[in-house]
Amino acid sequence: MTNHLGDIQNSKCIFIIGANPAVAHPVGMVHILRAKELGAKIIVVDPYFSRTASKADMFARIRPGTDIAFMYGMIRHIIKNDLYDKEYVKNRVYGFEETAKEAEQYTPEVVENITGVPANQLIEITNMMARAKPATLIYNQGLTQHSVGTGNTRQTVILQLLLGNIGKPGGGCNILRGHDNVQGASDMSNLAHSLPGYYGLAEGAWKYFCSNWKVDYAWMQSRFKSPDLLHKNGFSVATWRFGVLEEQNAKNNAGTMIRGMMNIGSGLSSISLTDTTKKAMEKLELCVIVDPYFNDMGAIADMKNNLFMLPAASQIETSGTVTATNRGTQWRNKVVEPMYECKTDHEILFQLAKKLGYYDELVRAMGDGKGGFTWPEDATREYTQAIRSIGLQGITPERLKAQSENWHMFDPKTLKGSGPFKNEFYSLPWPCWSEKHPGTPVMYDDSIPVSQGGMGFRVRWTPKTPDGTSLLSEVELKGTKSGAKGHDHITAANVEEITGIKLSDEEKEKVKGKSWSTDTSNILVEKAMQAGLCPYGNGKARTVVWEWVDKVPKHREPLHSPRPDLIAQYPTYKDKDNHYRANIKYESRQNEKVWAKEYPMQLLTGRYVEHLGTGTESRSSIYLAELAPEPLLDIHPDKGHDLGLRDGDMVWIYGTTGLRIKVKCKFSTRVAYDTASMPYTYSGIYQGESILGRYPKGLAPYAVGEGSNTIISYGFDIVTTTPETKCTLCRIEKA
Amino acid sequence: MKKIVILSLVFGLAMVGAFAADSQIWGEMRIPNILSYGQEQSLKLGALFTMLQNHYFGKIFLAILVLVPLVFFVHYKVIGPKVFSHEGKKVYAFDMFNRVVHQIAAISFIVIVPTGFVIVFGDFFGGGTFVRLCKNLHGIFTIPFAIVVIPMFVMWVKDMFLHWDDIKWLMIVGGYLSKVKNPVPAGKFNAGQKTWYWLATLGGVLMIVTGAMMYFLDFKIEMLNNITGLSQIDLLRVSAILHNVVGFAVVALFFVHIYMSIFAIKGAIHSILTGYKEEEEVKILHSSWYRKLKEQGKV
Amino acid sequence: MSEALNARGLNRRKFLKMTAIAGVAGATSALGADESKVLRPANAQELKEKYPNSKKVRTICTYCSVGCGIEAEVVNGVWVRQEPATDHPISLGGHCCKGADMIDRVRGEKRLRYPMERVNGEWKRISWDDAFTKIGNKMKTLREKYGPDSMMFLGSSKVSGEQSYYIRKFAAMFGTNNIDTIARI
Amino acid sequence: MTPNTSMRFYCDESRCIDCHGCEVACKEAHHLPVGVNRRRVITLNEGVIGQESYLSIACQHCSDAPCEQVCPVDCFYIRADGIVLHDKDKCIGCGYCLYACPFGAPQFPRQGVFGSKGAMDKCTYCAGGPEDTHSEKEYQLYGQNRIAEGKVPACAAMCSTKALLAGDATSVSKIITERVLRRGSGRGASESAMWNAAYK
Repeated sequence: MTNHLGDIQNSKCIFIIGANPAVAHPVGMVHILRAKELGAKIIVVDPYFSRTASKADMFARIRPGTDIAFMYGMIRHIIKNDLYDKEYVKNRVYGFEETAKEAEQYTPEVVENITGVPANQLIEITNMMARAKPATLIYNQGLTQHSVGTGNTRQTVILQLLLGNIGKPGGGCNILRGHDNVQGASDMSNLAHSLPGYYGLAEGAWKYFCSNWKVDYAWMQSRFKSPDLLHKNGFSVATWRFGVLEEQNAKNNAGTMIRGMMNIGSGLSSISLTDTTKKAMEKLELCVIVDPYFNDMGAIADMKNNLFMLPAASQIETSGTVTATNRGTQWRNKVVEPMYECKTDHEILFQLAKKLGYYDELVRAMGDGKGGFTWPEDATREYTQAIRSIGLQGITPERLKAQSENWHMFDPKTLKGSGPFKNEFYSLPWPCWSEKHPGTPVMYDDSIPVSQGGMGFRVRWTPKTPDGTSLLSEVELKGTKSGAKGHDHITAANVEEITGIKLSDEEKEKVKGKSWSTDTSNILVEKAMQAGLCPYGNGKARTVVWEWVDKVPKHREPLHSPRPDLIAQYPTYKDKDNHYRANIKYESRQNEKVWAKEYPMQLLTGRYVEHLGTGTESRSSIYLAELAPEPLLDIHPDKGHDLGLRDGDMVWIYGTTGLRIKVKCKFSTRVAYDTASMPYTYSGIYQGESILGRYPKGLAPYAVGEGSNTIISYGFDIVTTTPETKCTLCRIEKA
Repeated sequence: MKKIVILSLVFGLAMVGAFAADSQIWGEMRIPNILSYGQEQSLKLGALFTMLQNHYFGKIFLAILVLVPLVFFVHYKVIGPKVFSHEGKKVYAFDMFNRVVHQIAAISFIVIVPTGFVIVFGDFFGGGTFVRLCKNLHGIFTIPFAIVVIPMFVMWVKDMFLHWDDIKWLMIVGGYLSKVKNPVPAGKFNAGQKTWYWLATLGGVLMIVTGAMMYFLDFKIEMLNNITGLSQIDLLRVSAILHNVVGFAVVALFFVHIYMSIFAIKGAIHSILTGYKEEEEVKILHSSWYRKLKEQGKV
Repeated sequence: MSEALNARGLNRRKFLKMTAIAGVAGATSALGADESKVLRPANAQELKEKYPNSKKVRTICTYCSVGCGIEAEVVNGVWVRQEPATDHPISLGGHCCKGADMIDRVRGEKRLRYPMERVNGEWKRISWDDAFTKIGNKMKTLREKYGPDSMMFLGSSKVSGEQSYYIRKFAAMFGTNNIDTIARI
Repeated sequence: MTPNTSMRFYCDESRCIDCHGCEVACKEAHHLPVGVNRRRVITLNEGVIGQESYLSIACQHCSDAPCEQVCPVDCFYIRADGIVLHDKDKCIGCGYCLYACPFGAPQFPRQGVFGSKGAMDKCTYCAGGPEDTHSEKEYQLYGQNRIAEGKVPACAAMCSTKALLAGDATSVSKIITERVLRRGSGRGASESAMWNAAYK
């Protein structure tokens, strides 16, 4: 989120596309409802009439996978009717012309044809959204899980940039993230393409982290099969399965197949192609699953040997930080000691590292460097002091604990503290540049000084585009003393020039060769703030990404499109080899056959408020299981009658994976005639057969059912390999 | 007979099993229930039941409990019982089957009716274990009655149809208002007995059904909802109202039946124990039957 | 209402001991029932805690990314009651059904209790030592035989920031970038 | 005594999002058996665009409590603060309170082999029962007595959107009135909307 939940109350219009906060973030929903009470309009664009939609002033039913076209329709209308914030665009946005040019073709009629949203409704929504100042945009997995997922998310930002809503209280682009610490896991970059803090995998990043970890870069290189592998993306959570199953990918993976897998608390059945995961796991020579509950993949995959289940302590049995969707970090206190024989996740890692011979290196950065450390405080300090790219250095365990003990001193709407905390925002949303910095509840707000949480857009890529245009902002940050308007990010080389502050020799020595994100003395950051400047620069947001296939977002039909007639005009990407080490099909899959002929229905997936992720935890709770004991397929009554169904009948759903699942249907007008919807959060039944026998005695969850991911269609995002779970075709028959 | 008993028990248990399925009253069925609240198309059965139960049911039961015996007491004192010779010849009226069936029903009633009163006046007894026990007995002793109610219906139904005599009988209130032993127009069963018969069998079945519904509460028979067009909670409310209203009649006539057999006609109870009625009693109180028996030469 | 009171003469003593209510959801008037049947705020003496000696631990719900606060009452190391953290700035005590059920972590019966290994299709209980030795040896063998890239590590969005950082570090030091998490999707 | 000092629940339909937080909060607080739902969220007009809404329902602690009127063993009692409670030791499980209740609040756990119903269970407004406050027996039969601790009922305290309000009628209607005024339109917080009376 660029803003935070309480800030939504400042909004005059809330545009929710591909998100269902009423179900996924019930406590976040209250802020949306409070905003509504204060007069904000709520617009929900979704293929599914969700519980969130029931609270909306306007609901538009969109065809899945057409969000880019829809938002281009809005952008075109905004530009044609001069509804965009010209001053803002001029000062802070690069690439307006390209966006306007691309938007040209998306007339309301074209958009209606692509998305299914009536032209007049599009116009009404656009007017509602564009005339409200500020307006916020909320999205979620409904936008990200597409082959064009990155395009979708870029498009939301472009829309908000044109309306001048980014960097304003009550505005912003707000993704509501999923799990409790999913933001933290991203920030720590448990990601195949980056080291912690999004530093990437380049040599500089590795060297920076090696120095943080107090190990030699050469030693680190020696750990890898060859030094060049340090800089190559690994397999992602979606593509690793192809590294087990498809020989062709070995050449992308240092000449080997994946033979072992260690899964520390990841819900794998929440990813599409469950059957592929199952087959991959069955081929593994070693599979270790660390989980407080019995991870359902341990039963779905019928592994006879080589499967270890290690009982992890849950997060209430250990202390540590947790980063919420608003980038805010909270201290989570241990409530009880680990139950039964459970061990904490770090303890398990440490024990294994001992066996593998690198325990000393692993913990060297904590405490005295010789294994004498206090968990988690030393680890907290280690990571916050290392991750400066997003400004975690101001976060300390002491500050977080003090906030936790005094959380009543913070205002729910602004997160601003009072009394001893009057210079802090609750949970110190990053960037929190120093121990004196209050945190940043609203990002990119250039109307307040950096020292109070203000900032411009980051000069991330380069201060100049390839064609020589400046990417620096045209407006100065509030409180700037040096007179610099837009400026490059602060490095040892340019700090004196940009800030106009002279560094002492001692300081110069400390920051030599460093930039704001690698300077652990924090001098560069302090100097920037002293001058009222933002450490990472003050640039323009770019709507054009010249390195990518789609320089501006483009509508592309999903791989399995219900509108084969549109494929020729809006084809998907070319097949992509070595995409997170796997060869991924796009075009060849889309053109394999006319999928829509065989599979005429679209399947939407979501979840129930009772269950999260794979439901491994929540389905093991007796009360939650009682509330949502089984998955139900929402199907339109008319469609149901056409298929010869009665409400409550069991049906087979056939997917483009060639597999089928069996669920109970429920007649509901939440879905359109040609769509059906079901939750993905179940397991325990696989292709109509119970697999409860594979659970250890007494550990099968209370609520069992068939999960949708078995039949979710193939398809991955072009940049991130996020599975395309939201555009699935299927066929439904009475069981 | 044994078979029937076993079958009924099995049936009963199976029913319990079926009822143990999902409950509707607390689920979606509550939606129509709440929607109808305070709305015009509502049957307002909840309000009706509350009003009746709060103000009338207890009072009416109390009235029956007090007034009916009081009337009989006065009758007994003023007009007195009919006394027939127990020394004379006897007429064989009820065979073994009749008697067994009747006795089972009788025992059931002897438990059901007083326990019913205990439930109605539960507050008088202070609730708790005793009343709960009575509630359970009330239910359990329905089982024997449920078993015999159909045989009872079948064995006597041919004698129970309305007859010209019954009108005449009713005109003179069965002759109970006079001390004179004039022959009273009646067949094997007089109009009073017939009324009791119909009430005990048909009314009894209704009591069983409504009682069972209330007892099992969250049973799941969609058919019932479809046939009646009522939501389950309203079905329960109707059951409660019917159970009470029919209960008034059953209890009142049950008292009459006991009074007649024990007090009003001295020794009449022996006929259902032994099967034999006094010839004089038959001659006077069942004159038409007596004539018929005579014609057939059975007396 | 007073009618209702009088009618229950038998129980009067019993229900009069019901004390009071205070500070209700912004509704401030606190009520108690006493002999005079006049409602008044309960005083501190009349209010008594169920777990007067409990330790109150402030923690955060582990389900979704909203980050709702929880106040856990702990007696002798046992979590006895989950209290709403009504003064938490994000949730104000609010919870969805999952958050309200957090205490099920310690009450539920479905937790994994000890390490298990699947041997010939059967689940076998093993000791931690055995588990670490077996897993460690196997990982070593794979690393030596096929190279570190023969392992895939999957992190979690459910572990703490520190643990998450250490998972990334663990994989890097194992020698591979084959580390990813559900945070990607 | 004025009537609006009595304790009330109010569920703001425009806030309730069917998250079931109140239900589970109640169940965990009182450790209820599966199948006994003192509180339940219902959906009205499901899937009808523009009309769908949700409502959290439990015992509304009516002033004219129909359950109390119909109970044959008089196991109900109404506290001076309007909370309707009952004595499980007295209750015979007859079900009359359920027939009378417009909200379906009374619950009957299945007990004996013949499907007989145990003592009725319903929302206590987290005020326990007639047993000694905080006694083991009170907890077993009725759950927590949060009122005696000066705490809000668990359901309302944990309501995710603060749709469910608990408190004395005056304060609750004040909150609702404020919300309605802010919204500028919609339903006011009339006495009947507060479920002041069940059958009127």
